[in-house]
Amino acid sequence: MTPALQLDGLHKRFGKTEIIRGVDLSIAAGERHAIIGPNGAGKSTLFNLITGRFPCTSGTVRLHGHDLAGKAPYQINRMGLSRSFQITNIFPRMSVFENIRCSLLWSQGYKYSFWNMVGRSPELTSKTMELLEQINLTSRAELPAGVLSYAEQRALEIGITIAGGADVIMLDEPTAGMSHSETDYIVDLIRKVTQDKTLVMVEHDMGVVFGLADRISVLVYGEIIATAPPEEVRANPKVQEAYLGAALQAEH
Amino acid sequence: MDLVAINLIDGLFYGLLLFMLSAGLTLIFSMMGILNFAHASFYMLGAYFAYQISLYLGFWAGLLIAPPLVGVLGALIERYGLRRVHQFGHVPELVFTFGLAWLIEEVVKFIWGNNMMAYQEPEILKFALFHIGSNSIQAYKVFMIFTSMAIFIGLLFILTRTRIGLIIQAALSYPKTVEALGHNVPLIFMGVFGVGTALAGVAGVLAGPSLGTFPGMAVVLGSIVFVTIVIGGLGSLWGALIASLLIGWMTTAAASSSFQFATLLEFFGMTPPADLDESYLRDLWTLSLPQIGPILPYIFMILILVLRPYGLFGKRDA
Amino acid sequence: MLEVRDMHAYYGKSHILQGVNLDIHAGEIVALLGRNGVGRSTTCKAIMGDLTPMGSVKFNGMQIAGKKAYEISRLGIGYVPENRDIFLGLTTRQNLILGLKPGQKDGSGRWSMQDMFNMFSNLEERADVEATVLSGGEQQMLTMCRTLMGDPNLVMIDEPTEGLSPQMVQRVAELLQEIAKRGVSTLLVEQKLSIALDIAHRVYVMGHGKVVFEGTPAELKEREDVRKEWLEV
Amino acid sequence: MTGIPDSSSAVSPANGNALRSSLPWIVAVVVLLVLPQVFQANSAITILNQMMITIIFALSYNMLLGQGGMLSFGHAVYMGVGGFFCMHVMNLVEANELPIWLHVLPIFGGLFSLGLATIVGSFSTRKAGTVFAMISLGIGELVAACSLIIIVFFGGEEGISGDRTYFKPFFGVKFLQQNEVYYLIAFWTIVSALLMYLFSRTPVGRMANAVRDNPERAEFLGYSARWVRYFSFCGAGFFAGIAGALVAINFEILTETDLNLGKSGMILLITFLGGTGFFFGPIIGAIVFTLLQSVLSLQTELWQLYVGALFVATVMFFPGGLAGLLMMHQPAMRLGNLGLLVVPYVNTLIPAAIGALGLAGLMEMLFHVRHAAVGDIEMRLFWITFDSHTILPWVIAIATMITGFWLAYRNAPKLRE
Amino acid sequence: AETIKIAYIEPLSGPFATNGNTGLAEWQYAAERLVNEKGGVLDGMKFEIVPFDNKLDSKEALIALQVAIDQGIHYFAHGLSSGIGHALTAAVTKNNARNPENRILYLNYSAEDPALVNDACSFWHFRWDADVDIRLDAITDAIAQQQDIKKVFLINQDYSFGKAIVAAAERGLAAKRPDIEIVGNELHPIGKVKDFTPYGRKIVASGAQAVITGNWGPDMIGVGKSAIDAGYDGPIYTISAASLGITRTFGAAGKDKIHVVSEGHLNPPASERAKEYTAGFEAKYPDYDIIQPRIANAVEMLARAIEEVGSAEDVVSVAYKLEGMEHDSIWGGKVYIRPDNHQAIQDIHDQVHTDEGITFPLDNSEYGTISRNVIKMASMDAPTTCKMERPERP
Ligand SMILES: Nc1ncnc2c1ncn2[C@@H]1O[C@H](COP(=O)(O)OP(=O)(O)OP(=O)(O)O)[C@@H](O)[C@H]1O
Ligand SMILES: Nc1ncnc2c1ncn2[C@@H]1O[C@H](COP(=O)(O)OP(=O)(O)OP(=O)(O)O)[C@@H](O)[C@H]1O
Ligand SMILES: [Mg+2]
Ligand SMILES: [Mg+2]
Repeated sequence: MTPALQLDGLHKRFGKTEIIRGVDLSIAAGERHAIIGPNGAGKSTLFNLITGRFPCTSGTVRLHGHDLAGKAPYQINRMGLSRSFQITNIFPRMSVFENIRCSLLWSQGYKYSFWNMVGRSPELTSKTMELLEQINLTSRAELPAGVLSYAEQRALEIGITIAGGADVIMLDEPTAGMSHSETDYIVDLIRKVTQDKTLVMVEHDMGVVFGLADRISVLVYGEIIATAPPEEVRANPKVQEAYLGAALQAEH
Repeated sequence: MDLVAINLIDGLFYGLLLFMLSAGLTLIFSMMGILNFAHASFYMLGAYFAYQISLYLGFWAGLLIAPPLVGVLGALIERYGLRRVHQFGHVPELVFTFGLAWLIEEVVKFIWGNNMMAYQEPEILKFALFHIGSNSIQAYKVFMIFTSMAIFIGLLFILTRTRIGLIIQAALSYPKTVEALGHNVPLIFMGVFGVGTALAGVAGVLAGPSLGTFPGMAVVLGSIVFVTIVIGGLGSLWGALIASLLIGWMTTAAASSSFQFATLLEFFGMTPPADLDESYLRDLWTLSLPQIGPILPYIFMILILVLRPYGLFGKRDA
Repeated sequence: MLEVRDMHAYYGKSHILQGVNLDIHAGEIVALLGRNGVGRSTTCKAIMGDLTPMGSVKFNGMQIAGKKAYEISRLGIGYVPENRDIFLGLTTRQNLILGLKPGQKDGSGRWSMQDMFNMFSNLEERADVEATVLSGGEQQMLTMCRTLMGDPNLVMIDEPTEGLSPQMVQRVAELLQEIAKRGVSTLLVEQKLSIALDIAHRVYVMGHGKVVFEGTPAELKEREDVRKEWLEV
Repeated sequence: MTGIPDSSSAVSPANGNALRSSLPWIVAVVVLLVLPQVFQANSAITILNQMMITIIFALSYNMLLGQGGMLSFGHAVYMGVGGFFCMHVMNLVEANELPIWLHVLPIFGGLFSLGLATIVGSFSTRKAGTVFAMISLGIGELVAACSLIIIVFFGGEEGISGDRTYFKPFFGVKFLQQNEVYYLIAFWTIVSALLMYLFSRTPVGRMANAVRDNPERAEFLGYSARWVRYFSFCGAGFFAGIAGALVAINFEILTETDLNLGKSGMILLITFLGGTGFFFGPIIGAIVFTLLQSVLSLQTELWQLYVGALFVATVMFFPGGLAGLLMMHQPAMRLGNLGLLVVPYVNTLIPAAIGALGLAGLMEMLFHVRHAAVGDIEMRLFWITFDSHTILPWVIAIATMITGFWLAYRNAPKLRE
Repeated sequence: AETIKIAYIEPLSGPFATNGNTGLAEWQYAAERLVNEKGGVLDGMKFEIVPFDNKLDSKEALIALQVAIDQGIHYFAHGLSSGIGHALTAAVTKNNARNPENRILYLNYSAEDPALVNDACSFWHFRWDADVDIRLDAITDAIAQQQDIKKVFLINQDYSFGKAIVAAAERGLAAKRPDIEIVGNELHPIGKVKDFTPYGRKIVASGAQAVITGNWGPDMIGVGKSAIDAGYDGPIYTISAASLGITRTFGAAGKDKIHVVSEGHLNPPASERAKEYTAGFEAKYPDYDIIQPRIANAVEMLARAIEEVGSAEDVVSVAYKLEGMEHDSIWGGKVYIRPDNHQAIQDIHDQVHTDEGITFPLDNSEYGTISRNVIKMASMDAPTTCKMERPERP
């Protein structure tokens, strides 16, 4: 079976500095995969390379076996890949409802049509409401998204990401800036909405990572130093040194 | 040929005048990210203030007093207008300066009326400094050329050599961090806007006598200044200088040429239609380069933007 | 010297600091520990006036809550932000010069540029190179030195060892001790427990926008429960 | 522009209530039908016609600015070019006695402008922001300059004129009178406004908002930001062309002033004055501005000064425009406590208005003293005739101005609740 | 008593407001001084000038015209911008055909496009100003008399007015002095040139001995100053280089170089009556000058026509009465309205910018223009292509 996402020899340099130095990674369909690593290791950059936000210097990215080279973000999205952003990236002046509805449009077959009124379709509306229910923002539907609280915006961010119905979902630090209880809620939400989808996630909260991921890749200075199930990663001394940090070392 | 030399000087003169305006605009833009549509209005205010002062104290007093006055006015507008609008975002800010330009023009008309002011060069510079062929070069123009060179060097010095220049440049990337180091960034912003508008004021004081002091003078130069800094690359002082000179020479060359497009058409083997007056192409056949000279910079800008959206020397998109 | 009482702070509507209490005495190194995102950086920013805190913040007895960042800085508080903030297009030397307060001359304070260069020879080698090309470690050095140039009486340093190699970490520890020696108080925000516990005189642990533990490093070592709940992954 | 809610998107998700959503349109149709009965003078009708044309133009501009986030300094080009083309069609009809109704002329204008927009948009909409704005400025200058050079199409500074009465009579109507034209324009105003409203409900219209707010994210939703901008741009061009055609019909002449930078700047100001955040904002802007322009300019020579000041004040104090100001009261209205606002309003706005009148009076007196003929010392202001060369009126004006503004300043904090 | 209203449709705001306001002052003064003070017409009906702001925009002018017609006004004055003149002529012709009961007459005192009395002429339009053809006839006459002039430079704004000047100048020079060479013929965009220096250079480089320009406003000053600064020393023949700040700005630099060719003249005063009239105006409006002397002719002749017809409402009769009317102008000489195209034929003066012998200076400066040369009844029998539709004589 072709992996959902396959990275081969991925390199990226900005000017002189090489940020991603040869990443090979294969993520199976239906897998929940987490990428961890110190700040500045290149995790977000990796996301950006996969989703076509930056072009790769060399290497290939394959989505369900299709090469993504040279594809614009919107084309990649249409092939069934969707992502969220580390820095909240929503449509601040539009209502929450509208944020979600816009995210649904393409997958519902609206495309660039001039004759379909989006308000006319009860199906679209009910789907939107359903999603709002899931991310717990029904009561906020009519507010401009820009006035939501930080946590609510994070929830919306995830809602926008999953709305398009893509089967590969990439989340960049979905719980960043959330409190414990919110984090738990989001973890449940993520688990629910990615039921039989492929999930790739960057996260610093180890509770979340170990709770959700089937496998974990550790990215350090642009290289993956380990890819393994959570327990193995936790035990790996290299990982402890590079990422989990001195605190743990001191303890052990 | 003599005419070429003269045109180079004239183009330099006009280009440097444009530069004085675009330098202030570039300063304001690079520092504060504001495209100040009212910039040319401050240029106009400079000319009017200097004219008013020159009536009582003479030209030189005007040159000394008017630009600081304009600068103070600019700083006040930054403090009480722009800073308030700033929080609403970039578009309202731009629209604010747009409205400000309108308002300043109306106020100028209210105070000074619609007529051309008889604002004159100082007597001691009113002579032909030298001749090239039968053409004379006025001392005043040479004076202007040197003044704007001095401004360029001064600005470059301020921007690269002094701590203020450093602060300005640093605040571009991390204003909050600069503030945490003990520098009063809002005050500097106000100061920069003041200096930028004062520079426009200097341009007004100097250009008023030679290009005319009338309420339309801001509109005439307003959009061309934008074209200049966009071509040069927003925020780049060198870019502004190069673009100003390019535009100066381009328009001067166009105005002084007598090129007919018919020549070009004939070169491509076309023949003028028999009944030119009835032909749909008659306008093309009678077109000459001086006729379209003033719009060349706009064509140039569109080309630049399509090919190189950051302008010649720009680092980033606004 | 610094006295923070019931400080609250918001980002937009999210309530990040929910009543922080802190004390720093003259010449002391105080470590502020806690997990990612509990609000340690926000605490620094709120003290610094980057965002407006509610509650009381007193520096040498003077209320500074609500003052502007540059005023606070001029009173003698220095801040080293966590993401370095190297100014684009400026050289190392120019970055250092910007650390000087308006009107201040190099060498008039506790620290001169030459002191900095003596301590970190890499910086001297790279003095006239554009600072953004420096390595991460050097950039971290530079931001610290930049702040010290302004001769503060209290420095708040946010994650100085992040991304540094072990020997660099050692140098930073030395610098921190040097700072204390010259009579400057330090508020150190750290994740690497070992260093913090080594050099700090006192420790605060933060959790969810509040201080949840306060004591000496030795006391913290005793408290297994605090470490388990608030510090470990 | 953050913080300005966008009504077009804040519409109730439950959209079953067809009556509620069509009510404003029905009211608009009725009002348009009744207006000419109330204002019968030809000149009033002409002003109404101009108002409706400005409404279409401003709405089309807001398709760019408000909905698509594209700041254009050259939108008048599309109105003017469409109008000029229609003028030529009109002259062709006259010359060849073509059996065409005048009613279809706007379609010609719209399509022609659409054609131009498809060409210009292909390179100008690649980026939003400054690049788009400056290209629009360049194109604006270019076309305005061409209009004086390409005489075959633009007729030079005289422009192109024609005669609408040569069209095939529409059930006996020959469009000799302004009020016959009125109904034609009203028809097209309703149709265009409705179409533009519906456009904002199409996927492209919705995505235009998304692209405006966050083009990068929009790309990750499957839509190309560039194509979305392009379609909005073309749509805006089309409706501007319709407005241009109506200019051709109403005035039977088009000149350079219909497409120059001044016109483009004007429509920017009008749209902003009305409010870009709401669909009906530009409509309010167009109505208010046309009234100001035609009524105020009859009263005072200083009208442009006042309009400029009004404009700057709007941007400074009500960045949402007049529509934003109105909509600010919607929550209070829903809660039914609009009444609570009356007292602070009276306390603030009335002194502010009085202060503004005092200031205006002062300006008028200054102007009169400086510009009136020697010996002409009487002036009329606010229905009072007085001698502008005595002290008393000045004292009164200054005093009203100062007390008015002072009271308003003092009471303003209370208004913010 | 009731008044006879004359709508005045000109820019009263915007960049050309001063032109509009000056004209308004002149119309009001003329109506007051020449009609109302003498007891009005038709047993005491006074003239009233009703100003409308057209913002220098054709559409606004048409709206203003509509308002005027709605108010029952039968006469309107307009002159600034031939473009608007065309729009108004067309509108008046349409209105008078569509609404016979609300007809209105167009008193054109300044829009100088020759087309208005040729192809685009209208029965309802009368022009008291000398048009481009007539003025250029006078200018070329003046040049033709100076035998030492061999080279002439033309510089004009690139629009119909400028082009009409070029055409008339070329025609006139070719007919009167075939030996004169046109060494330069520049058309520059109107109001867009910031720096005229290159044009000044071209004038000097061409060795021109006379310059002809129809430029007005800042474009006029630009051309004049740049030529003089570049070292040009010959005469500059213009159509509108007086007052409105221009005279003051040229000052000493333009002395004896700037020629203004127009009908009517203030210096030397043509008669005691002209002197009194001008002095009265200067006293009443110290900031303005009489720059359109023909307004006095228009007012007097309209009053005469109304008086003779016996009604101000019967505009068809008034129009027929004006056709062919001969009138002794306050500025000396005669004014005759050609019936075939409604153009006034009158004396044209070549006036020079100077500070010597000036009774009535302009712009509150020492400088003014003084008549040096008169062309009597210029272009009396110039051909016209006007074919106007005439209504039935009542
Ligand atoms: N556009 C860019 N130009 C130059 N360098 C860049 C650019 N974007 C990122 N970098 C650098 O690449 C490195 C990796 O950045 P990236 O954002 O991928 O890290 P990350 O692993 O996601 O870290 P974090 O956990 O903080 O999000 C950083 O050192 C960053 O400075
Ligand atoms: N500009 C901002 N807007 C909204 N929320 C923010 C912003 N900056 C930080 N936050 C949130 O505020 C909370 C506290 O942030 P802070 O930076 O103080 O954490 P910290 O304890 O320093 O953690 P770290 O280890 O990440 O530095 C976090 O949840 C963070 O996501
Ligand atoms: Mg990241
Ligand atoms: Mg932190």
